[in-house]
Amino acid sequence: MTKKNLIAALLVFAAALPVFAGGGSEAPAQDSPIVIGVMAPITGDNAEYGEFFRTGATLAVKIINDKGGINGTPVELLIEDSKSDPKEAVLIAQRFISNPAVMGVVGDFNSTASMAAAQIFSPAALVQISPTASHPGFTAIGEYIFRSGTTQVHEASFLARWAVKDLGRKRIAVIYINNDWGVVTQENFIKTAKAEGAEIVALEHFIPGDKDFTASLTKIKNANPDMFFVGTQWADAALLATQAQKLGLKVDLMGAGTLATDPLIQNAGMAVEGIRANSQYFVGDTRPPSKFFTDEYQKMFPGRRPHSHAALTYDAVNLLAEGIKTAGKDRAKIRDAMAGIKDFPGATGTLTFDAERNPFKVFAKIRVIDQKWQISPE
Amino acid sequence: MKKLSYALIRCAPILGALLFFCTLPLYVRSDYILRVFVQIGIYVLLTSSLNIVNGYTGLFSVGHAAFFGLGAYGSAIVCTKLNLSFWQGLPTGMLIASLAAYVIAKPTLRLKGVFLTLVTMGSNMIIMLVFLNWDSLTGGSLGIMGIPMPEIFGTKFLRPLPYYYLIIVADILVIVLLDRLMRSRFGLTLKAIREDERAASCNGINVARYKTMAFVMAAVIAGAAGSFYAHYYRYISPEAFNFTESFIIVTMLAFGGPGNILGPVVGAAILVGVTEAFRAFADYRMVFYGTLLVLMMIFRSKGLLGGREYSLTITWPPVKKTVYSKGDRFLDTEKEENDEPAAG
Amino acid sequence: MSLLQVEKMCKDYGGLKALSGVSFSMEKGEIVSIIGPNGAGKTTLFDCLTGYIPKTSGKVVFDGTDITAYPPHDANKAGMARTFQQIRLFPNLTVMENLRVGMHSHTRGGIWAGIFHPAWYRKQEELCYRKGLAILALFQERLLPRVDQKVMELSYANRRRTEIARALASEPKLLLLDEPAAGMNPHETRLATDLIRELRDKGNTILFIEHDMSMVMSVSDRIVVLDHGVKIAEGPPSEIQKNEDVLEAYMGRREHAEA
Amino acid sequence: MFLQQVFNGLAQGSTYALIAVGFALIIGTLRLVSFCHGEIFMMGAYVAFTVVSRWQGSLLAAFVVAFAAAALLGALVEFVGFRLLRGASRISSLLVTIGFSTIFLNAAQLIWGAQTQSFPTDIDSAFEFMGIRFTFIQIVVYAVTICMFILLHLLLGKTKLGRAIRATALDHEAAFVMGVDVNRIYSFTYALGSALGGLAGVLVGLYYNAVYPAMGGMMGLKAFSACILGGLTSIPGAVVAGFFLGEIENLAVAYISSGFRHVFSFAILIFFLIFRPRGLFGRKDSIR
Repeated sequence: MTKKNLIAALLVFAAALPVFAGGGSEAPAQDSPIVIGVMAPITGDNAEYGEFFRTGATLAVKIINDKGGINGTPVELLIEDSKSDPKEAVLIAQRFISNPAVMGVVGDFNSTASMAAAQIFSPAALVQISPTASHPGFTAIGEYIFRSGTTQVHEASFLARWAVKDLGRKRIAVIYINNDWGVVTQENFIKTAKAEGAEIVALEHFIPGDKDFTASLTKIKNANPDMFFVGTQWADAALLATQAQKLGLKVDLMGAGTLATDPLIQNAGMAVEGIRANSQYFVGDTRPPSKFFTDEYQKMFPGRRPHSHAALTYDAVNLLAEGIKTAGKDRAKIRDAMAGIKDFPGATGTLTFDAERNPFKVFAKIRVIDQKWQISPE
Repeated sequence: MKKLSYALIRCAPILGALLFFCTLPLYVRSDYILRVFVQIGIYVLLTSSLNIVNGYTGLFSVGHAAFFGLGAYGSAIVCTKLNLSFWQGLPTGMLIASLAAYVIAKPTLRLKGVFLTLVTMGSNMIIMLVFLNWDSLTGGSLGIMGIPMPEIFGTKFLRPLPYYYLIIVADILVIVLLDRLMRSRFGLTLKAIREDERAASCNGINVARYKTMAFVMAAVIAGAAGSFYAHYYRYISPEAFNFTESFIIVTMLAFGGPGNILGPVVGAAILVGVTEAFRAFADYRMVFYGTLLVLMMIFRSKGLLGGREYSLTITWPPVKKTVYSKGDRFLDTEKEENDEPAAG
Repeated sequence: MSLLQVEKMCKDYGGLKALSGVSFSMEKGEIVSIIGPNGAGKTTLFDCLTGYIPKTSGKVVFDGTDITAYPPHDANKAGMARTFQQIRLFPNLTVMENLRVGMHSHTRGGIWAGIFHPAWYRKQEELCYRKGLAILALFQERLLPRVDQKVMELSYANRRRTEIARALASEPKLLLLDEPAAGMNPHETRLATDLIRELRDKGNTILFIEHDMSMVMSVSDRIVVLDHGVKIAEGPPSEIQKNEDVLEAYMGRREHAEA
Repeated sequence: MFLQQVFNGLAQGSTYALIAVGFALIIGTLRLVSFCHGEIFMMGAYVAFTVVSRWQGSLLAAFVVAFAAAALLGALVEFVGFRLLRGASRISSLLVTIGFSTIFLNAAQLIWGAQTQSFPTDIDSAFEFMGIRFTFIQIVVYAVTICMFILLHLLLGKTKLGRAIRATALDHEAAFVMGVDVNRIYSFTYALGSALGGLAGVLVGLYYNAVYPAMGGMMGLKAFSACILGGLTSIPGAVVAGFFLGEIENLAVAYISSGFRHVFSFAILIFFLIFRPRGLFGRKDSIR
């Protein structure tokens, strides 16, 4: 009896095997499509951002294919759900690597998953370009790791200079979300602001998932700042602004480029009137590549508003396509081609990669005026 | 000689499994599948260790990811800050996890039922918050990166293959040792506590002590899994060890069959397998997952393997079951002798 | 010196006195039964003796040691083994495994022994198995063929027997049986009576609670009568049968005494 | 500043209290911890959100519909996790509630999307009194919470149904013998507890002007903490503990550090579990 049971148990394993047999490796046919992998949190806590990845990448591929593909070869997307979980990300990375048709990967959303995947991509010599991973050490993992979004080092110090040098604010309050993104943003903002001569009168943080900020805001109100820097994504920023308004905290707000989105205004209304942010991309952006993206996005996804994450993903796909166009279907050459990209006209601004494969872009200064994101007159 | 061949036959299923898994990479030439197996392997370690607490001792801990995280952080911190290797980080991680388990278990294990469950949940939360807030040591939300790869004789673990072998060996070792242990006096004691705590204490069992031992032992194994995890993914951050992770481990155990030595294997293999197989239906996957758990509890509340026990060793020649024969599960002797019929 | 000495045992449950000042003692080899109407505090007395619930006051000296503050597992180690009014076996373990748990106190072996099975450990386990068979032999064909059956599959009477066997497995100096014949038919009760006699002949000391008066009267050397937590009488069966207080305690409540 | 912080704490505390009361009701009667209470709370918020924003219903209608929907979900969980599993181990019931929490969370994501959405309200005025700012929504939160407590108190204290619930909580076997339809009471209690949770969801959605699928997770944990603190089954205990927790958290953020908000509430939870498991108000025998 025991023997029978054991065989049964082993059979369970055997039965489980075919399930995994998806990653077989066949040589790609000559004219087979070029596959670009996308890994993003389609489900899970960050699903709302994964959606921007999906739409941004889909749009980019549609536009490329409408123009006849890359060097005449059509492009296909392979979207995998990582749930922003590093364990999932590693498996997806391995799938992409073992699939010879995949010429490059866009993703992941958060740093934890992106970095876990980067450990796999880098030695396997497959390009990974993350639109949003903000961990300072991300691209240092290997030669094949790129970003399409600027790092918070650039962005936050840009904001700090704007606030202190240009606007002359001296008493700054800071709140940030305690994840890798928020920490880096806050550190760089404070460093530059202090260097420019401002005083940080309050420094508060909260962990992802917290929604009641009244205690921190009351503290900030008492510190009496003349500028309030919000180092969060838009959803938390909307809550912060409305709660601050209810508490009677009247102060100029400033946040990172990720705030440059319409739902912020829809959710927070007059509470975010006058908020400042830098921008890689925003809906009202009038630069031709940005406007083109906005129009096409709204054509393809009627009823949805584009978001900078979608634009960054769109750019990431296009950057990859650019690399493939120059180098052909050769993973290693694609990397070299990409690393050499200069003055690429992206939806999120004109982009050049530095030696660390981080992009450098010129930011726009924008502000909510009359309940709309507009170029800041200052 | 005869003794050796006997031992070989006896251990045939274990050797078979070892052979099967060791040769698997020969005919499954896909790094992806190997990585799936490594992930299953990590979960087998975690679920097996939780099985000691939830399955054999009958407690209901939902904070196991805390020890997993402590193992990972312990190992990662000593390896990155003191420049040690995986082989030194591993015992450190295990030690830290077990110390934490002892500190948590000592005052709380006299609690029963729901209260204990809540303590484990609360400590999971607190330990995660410590990872998040103790920036100088744990890197806060930035986590720890650049954790060294394990190496053997100067060869680094670059590809998934060596990780696969490492985790397979660890899994089989843990399962075989646990199987032996759970059939021994110690295991029987834990089972007695699960069945009836009060009767156990009236039979001379120091319930709190054994519960603590079970808890610490589980933490040691979870800590080892954590250390492996850290050196495999080479980047860790607090969010990987919150109690969603604990829930996954609990669910795997419930699926496979708590209190069953092979339950964790089946649970981990199926749940990771299902997740991978349903990748195409990503949107509905989690709903499906939950529904499966609910249906499972309604129709097979003891897990897939149920309450049946599986033997990892076979007895040969098979002992004829007579009234006075000794069953394999009690005596672990290799000799077959005639028992004195103690009474007629 | 007596084996067990109970002095002024008191137990309060938030104002309710479950036991007030119960004292008695037992000699080695004696069979003492505790009787009394429902709610007299008999099981509470057992719980206090074996350390399962803390005593409010009083003292227990067992075999020359003061075990008043002992938790149950230490009481068991000191030589007390008990059964429960509502059977408390380990339902998913086999009969033999139940007995093996009963032998916990005087065996060794933790995690290392469990993993490596050293020679002394194997020997010990083998001895335990033999001892288990020897104990089960007391119950002859009722338990012997069921060594490897899970106790949840056993009949009610067999479960009671297994519980007694498990208590015996710890080689107790004092065996405490809480209603060993509860729920049994007259034939089974007779067998239980015989069993207790046999145990006594083998030199066991037994303290037991029982409602079945025929059993109490036929095997007890001495009887302790409790009512409302107070000891109202103590003495050999013949005396107790005539005791006015006892009769009143029983009759006043319900017509129960079958003796 | 101190008064303002205390006042903020009260507002947060009242939502904790409301969700904890429903929880305590369920634990007290069914002796079952529900891991999906937070998700039912979230569903309540979403249903109200749908009523207000998609069907243009009034706020009152939103409250009523959310209450009913949460009650329905609660009854469903009770039926599957408790009625169908009668006789199975308690752990199975716990696992079923874990399963439902996964289902609800992801179903909400599929139905309403993962993004944070704002709760459209036109009642948004604020006024200052003695240096403390009150908003109209805070007043609504207090009013609804207090009304619910009074109604619940009356229901449990003065009605036949309430007595049946209390009897079942004390000893379900005895209650059954006395002719109480225990199954119905279980369903009803679970539904009622869930409905209170759903109501709390609406209030939290209103108060923070945001609904999103993950909003139940932390809230469920806080409800646990409040219940333990209050003595697990004691309803007034849960109320006081909810307010207490809200205060502690706000004061910890205000005077120590914002990183300590959750550390404090969980440390208190563990402290109480170890040193006083019956909580602030629990009876000794409530520990089972």
